[in-house]
Amino acid sequence: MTPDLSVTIAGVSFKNPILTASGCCGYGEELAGVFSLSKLGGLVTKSITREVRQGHPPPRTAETGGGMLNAIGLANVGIERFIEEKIPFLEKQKTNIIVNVAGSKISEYVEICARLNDQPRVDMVELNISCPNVDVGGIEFGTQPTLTEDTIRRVRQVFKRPIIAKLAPNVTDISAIAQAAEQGGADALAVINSVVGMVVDPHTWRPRITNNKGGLTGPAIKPIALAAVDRVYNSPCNLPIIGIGGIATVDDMVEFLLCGATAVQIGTALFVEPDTPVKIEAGLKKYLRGKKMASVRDLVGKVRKY
Amino acid sequence: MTPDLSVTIAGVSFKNPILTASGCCGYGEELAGVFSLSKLGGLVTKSITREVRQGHPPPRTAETGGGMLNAIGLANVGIERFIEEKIPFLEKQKTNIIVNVAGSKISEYVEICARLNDQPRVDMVELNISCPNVDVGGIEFGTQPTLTEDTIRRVRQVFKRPIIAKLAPNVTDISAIAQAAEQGGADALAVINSVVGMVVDPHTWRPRITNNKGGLTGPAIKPIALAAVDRVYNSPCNLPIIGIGGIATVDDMVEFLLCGATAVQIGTALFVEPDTPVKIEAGLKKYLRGKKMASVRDLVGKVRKY
Amino acid sequence: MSKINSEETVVIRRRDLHNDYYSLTFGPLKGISRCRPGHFIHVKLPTSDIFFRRAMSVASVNPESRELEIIFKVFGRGTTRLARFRSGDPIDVLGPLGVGFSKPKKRERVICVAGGIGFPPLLYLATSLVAAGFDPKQIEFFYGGRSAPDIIERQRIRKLGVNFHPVTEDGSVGKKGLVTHHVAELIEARPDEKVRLYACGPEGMLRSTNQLGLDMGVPGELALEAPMPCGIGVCLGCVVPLTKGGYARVCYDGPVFQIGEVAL
Amino acid sequence: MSKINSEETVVIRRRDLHNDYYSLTFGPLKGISRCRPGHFIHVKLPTSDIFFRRAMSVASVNPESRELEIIFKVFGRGTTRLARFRSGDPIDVLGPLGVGFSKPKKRERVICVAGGIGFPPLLYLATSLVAAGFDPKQIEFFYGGRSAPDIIERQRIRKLGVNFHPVTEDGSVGKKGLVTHHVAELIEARPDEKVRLYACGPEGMLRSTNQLGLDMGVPGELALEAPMPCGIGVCLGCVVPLTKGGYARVCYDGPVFQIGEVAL
Ligand SMILES: Cc1cc2nc3c(=O)[nH]c(=O)nc-3n(C[C@H](O)[C@H](O)[C@H](O)COP(=O)(O)OP(=O)(O)OC[C@H]3O[C@@H](n4cnc5c(N)ncnc54)[C@H](O)[C@@H]3O)c2cc1C
Ligand SMILES: Cc1cc2nc3c(=O)[nH]c(=O)nc-3n(C[C@H](O)[C@H](O)[C@H](O)COP(=O)(O)OP(=O)(O)OC[C@H]3O[C@@H](n4cnc5c(N)ncnc54)[C@H](O)[C@@H]3O)c2cc1C
Ligand SMILES: Cc1cc2nc3c(=O)[nH]c(=O)nc-3n(C[C@H](O)[C@H](O)[C@H](O)COP(=O)(O)O)c2cc1C
Ligand SMILES: Cc1cc2nc3c(=O)[nH]c(=O)nc-3n(C[C@H](O)[C@H](O)[C@H](O)COP(=O)(O)O)c2cc1C
Ligand code: FES
Ligand code: FES
Repeated sequence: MTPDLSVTIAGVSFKNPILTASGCCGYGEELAGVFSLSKLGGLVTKSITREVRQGHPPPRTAETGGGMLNAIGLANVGIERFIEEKIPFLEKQKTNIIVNVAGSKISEYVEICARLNDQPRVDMVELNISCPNVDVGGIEFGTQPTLTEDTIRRVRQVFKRPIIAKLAPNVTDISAIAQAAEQGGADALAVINSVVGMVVDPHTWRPRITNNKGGLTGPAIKPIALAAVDRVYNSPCNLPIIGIGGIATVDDMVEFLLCGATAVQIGTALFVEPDTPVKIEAGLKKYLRGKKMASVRDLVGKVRKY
Repeated sequence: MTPDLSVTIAGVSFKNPILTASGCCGYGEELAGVFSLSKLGGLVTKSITREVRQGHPPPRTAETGGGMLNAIGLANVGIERFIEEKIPFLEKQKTNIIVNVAGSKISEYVEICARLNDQPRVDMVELNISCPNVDVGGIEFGTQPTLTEDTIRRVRQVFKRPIIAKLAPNVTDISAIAQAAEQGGADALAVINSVVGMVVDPHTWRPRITNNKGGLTGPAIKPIALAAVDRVYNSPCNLPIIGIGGIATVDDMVEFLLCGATAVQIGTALFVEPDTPVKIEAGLKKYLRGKKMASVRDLVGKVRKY
Repeated sequence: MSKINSEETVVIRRRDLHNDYYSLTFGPLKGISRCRPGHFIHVKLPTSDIFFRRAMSVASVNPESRELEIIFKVFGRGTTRLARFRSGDPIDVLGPLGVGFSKPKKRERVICVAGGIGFPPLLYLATSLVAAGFDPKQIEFFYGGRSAPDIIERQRIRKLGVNFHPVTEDGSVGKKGLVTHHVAELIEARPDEKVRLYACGPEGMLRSTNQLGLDMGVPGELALEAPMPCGIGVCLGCVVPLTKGGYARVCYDGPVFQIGEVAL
Repeated sequence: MSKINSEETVVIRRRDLHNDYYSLTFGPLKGISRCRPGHFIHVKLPTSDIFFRRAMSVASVNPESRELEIIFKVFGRGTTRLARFRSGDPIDVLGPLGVGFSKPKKRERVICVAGGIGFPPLLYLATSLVAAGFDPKQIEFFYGGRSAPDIIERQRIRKLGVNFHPVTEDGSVGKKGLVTHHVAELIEARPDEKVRLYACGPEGMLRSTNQLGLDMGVPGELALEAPMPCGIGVCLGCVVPLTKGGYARVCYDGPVFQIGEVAL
């Protein structure tokens, strides 16, 4: 018997709980040259902003111990060209489409999501709230419960399908942000975005990326992401969780499910093995068969804590 | 010409800026079997608590991608036995002695530091404020500016030599904690302690350590630590910084100095190469000679940001 | 887009080309043997302390045996590990990647400008043009380096029958000076011919070649390098600025760009 | 405390002992060749995706050539990598580590109880006792495993001249059953003799041996295992609970503990 890999998040059904993470799969076109996107539970686009953004000058990435640092600078085509040029391709893919949205003011999130509300094939939006808010002196939306709540509440008014809030790990209490997102009307949480980091070239004395600081991702951050998922899952917040951070194998994925994630997103691993989702899907079936489990859903939250 | 490796932190002079980190060098005896402790700028003891603590049941550690997770549980001999059994050995070592202090109430920090004030060979204390405060519902001292400030202010009253506050990275704004430590009367900062993480065995569904969560350390966290040092160095806080996190080579160390650390501590690297400090000291001399620099102090804060 | 394959194959041959240069041949490959000149592959290094794959231009493909050759110089961590591969070792490669060189027109004189480790894609270009019946005497193969040991595989280039112009800064092999200077001379000496430049090498050389092309009105293509996390166009990490503004991905929009297209 | 050395040396010999068991001999060593039976070394694996060193008991030391042997079974990531070492490869080891076995008294009958991969330190113990003039007939060497292929290096044990007692659960070699059962029988059969137990093996076997020692009033020592981040006593990661309460470090206070000392 083939185990059931399907999951439902905020009423949206996914053929499997394996998604690709924002910024790591473009708008899908390039990855479709590696494997059929129909293999994915869903695809999360690169963050879309109101205007087109060119991003930071290179170098934008650096290798680190067990991971990488990046500061791409939210390079993207902007909402208008996204709708015109990218949606037509995405619409044809047999997978769920989640559009990740970023902004530097609440009004930008609202404006973009209002446009996306008219695109029926956009199954969900994912709000990247790890962005500096220019209205309040560059504080990141996602580090303040009230800013988080306000942002989501305002988007909620214009976007009628489910909203995922993508949380940043660089906070004292991620469960407070999770609860604020729930208060604001989010339907699910993506945990976590990249971790703030820095790398310097000891010979040139230059930071290795032009933005000086960037986001740490990959296997190095997996334990941090897992602890964050566990913390949110055990908080008063009841939203379903999509786990992200350093997932490269089916074993990694299972850890996230056990700690309370309903689905996961694969980011950096795609750079090393672009067909990671396909391998994980096969591995997951094998894992469930080995454990004689009928459904992947039976793994969620089953960690046996000491 | 031999480059000058000496540094001064809060009036205490160090023959070189290479220290061993708390919890990674015991009370010095074992490491003295590997190399002469006189090679070190200083040694930071395992955290000392008021009572003897046995620590958590095993397993206490797990390997992770580019690092490790640990929850030892502050196992230590307690302040009385420390003074009786460990100080006599430490006193004889030709290196600076820094005693790391932990507690679950402010009064415990105060009590321990009062005892240490009578030990003239204890050059400094380092306050491990990454401990849950039982009086205020288990919130970590180091995650709240006011708790941080109060703890240090109270210790300041009884300990007459310099106090280092060791900051945890799991906060929204580490520079706010740094400023609180300065307000409270700290003389220097140690940045950072380990990062909260979790690892689960996907086959047994058990966390890999009995404390469920633990501290992530090693190369994996180096970019996080460096970003924290940079942030504190560029904050209004003017305290000297001791950088910690994933340092294993002289290149790693130089990165921390460039970002504003006056000295560094070596932790996890000691487990893989116990003589890392000796190698780094040799490497540092070579590095400075190669750059024709007279003193290691000329590296501090010299990162050339974009 | 051509389908990208991830293939695990076996190292057939490792040749030490001296001065830290090595050639590695592996196969048999399936889809990846479709690599054309200017395409590159992404090689996985079997040690996770080197996080990313490393991009390597294709230096030759044997279509019968479906073997592919790369040539590299030991430079940092990745290439040090790469040099440790031995015949019989498994090797994991991803490809074909990128946009390759376009074909010259029948009448055009082809000027290859190779510098240092920019040599492999031009070797492949010249080899496959000759194999496809392009007159080797219509190919001028410039190859610049600091000194004699930087000009590798000379016999192999000569055997192609192309006009070979080694150039070294110290004059220890071939002409003395900078390669682009000699390229300019040749173009000036043949004002009536249609020429097309193909260049790959260090940034300075590419910048000169680009300028030379613009100044002399000569069309051509430059194969660029950049650190590449993904190599398949999804991370936006490998960008170069464009003259028209904005950035292009070296891995996906390149690595081959037209002269005048990128802001070097 | 004896000085701990970190030495880079060379693999001399790798022997495949079948059933995933391997022997690796390396040297020449300086200080590390001082390892006594029960000591262990910490081997660095030349790939940073295996973060910690791996602890290996010393299986033999050649004091003239200063070569040291370890024997291991491929189990997980670390030992898989270890099995890839070949003669000529550099290898980085740390030692001598831990507290070794104490010497038996002249008149004592030595009972070695080896189980599975607990065999190497007992091989070294028996070998060095015999070499030091201890009567081999006074050594009873029990070696338990599931089945015949788990009992490796039989000829080598026999050659020592000790009383060799292989025991397998399926009876395919030696006596059938659990090794501790046969140990108890032997002790019962010789009620007037002073005996001393030396055991190393899987947890269940050690627990039985410990119990057996306590029940029969026989002294002895157990060599334990634990995951070891540092191996030198500084991280407190490798602890075992003590019967008197609290914990001891396997790497520094052990790996050899007295029967009755640890709460198994
Ligand atoms: C299209 C293309 C074709 C190439 N063809 C060849 C060829 O045929 N022969 C050849 O010798 N070289 C070729 N290179 C260069 C090659 O990929 C290596 O960058 C170069 O050889 C040095 O690598 P290394 O790993 O030895 O050096 P390293 O020192 O390991 O790497 C150099 C520096 O770049 C950093 N780095 C490496 N990769 C990345 C990345 N993806 N993202 C961020 N930082 C990174 C490292 O961290 C390090 O700081 C090509 C590059 C490209 C882009
Ligand atoms: C004193 C001593 C002597 C030993 N002697 C021998 C011997 O002679 N022959 C022999 O075959 N084996 C010996 N071992 C066991 C050996 O060290 C390995 O643990 C065992 O072989 C399996 O290792 P592996 O790396 O293949 O397995 P892995 O699967 O890589 O490791 C097993 C598991 O333990 C975890 N782990 C490994 N090391 C650590 C650590 N330090 N901290 C936390 N988690 C860790 C891994 O992450 C993994 O989950 C000895 C152990 C000790 C303590
Ligand atoms: C190159 C790169 C670009 C990214 N861009 C975005 C982005 O635009 N929006 C976003 O929300 N997250 C972005 N992320 C974060 C990822 O979606 C993901 O949260 C993070 O990488 C952690 O997962 P991983 O360890 O599997 O990569 C990016 C990550 C990388 C590596
Ligand atoms: C096994 C272990 C035990 C530790 N114990 C303590 C401790 O008792 N007190 C403390 O302040 N920090 C403790 N630390 C944290 C280290 O001092 C250091 O801040 C951290 O490990 C980061 O540095 P590293 O990456 O170089 O190890 C411990 C770290 C490890 C790995
Ligand atoms: S390397 Fe990722 S887009 Fe080019
Ligand atoms: S392994 Fe570190 S104390 Fe034993």
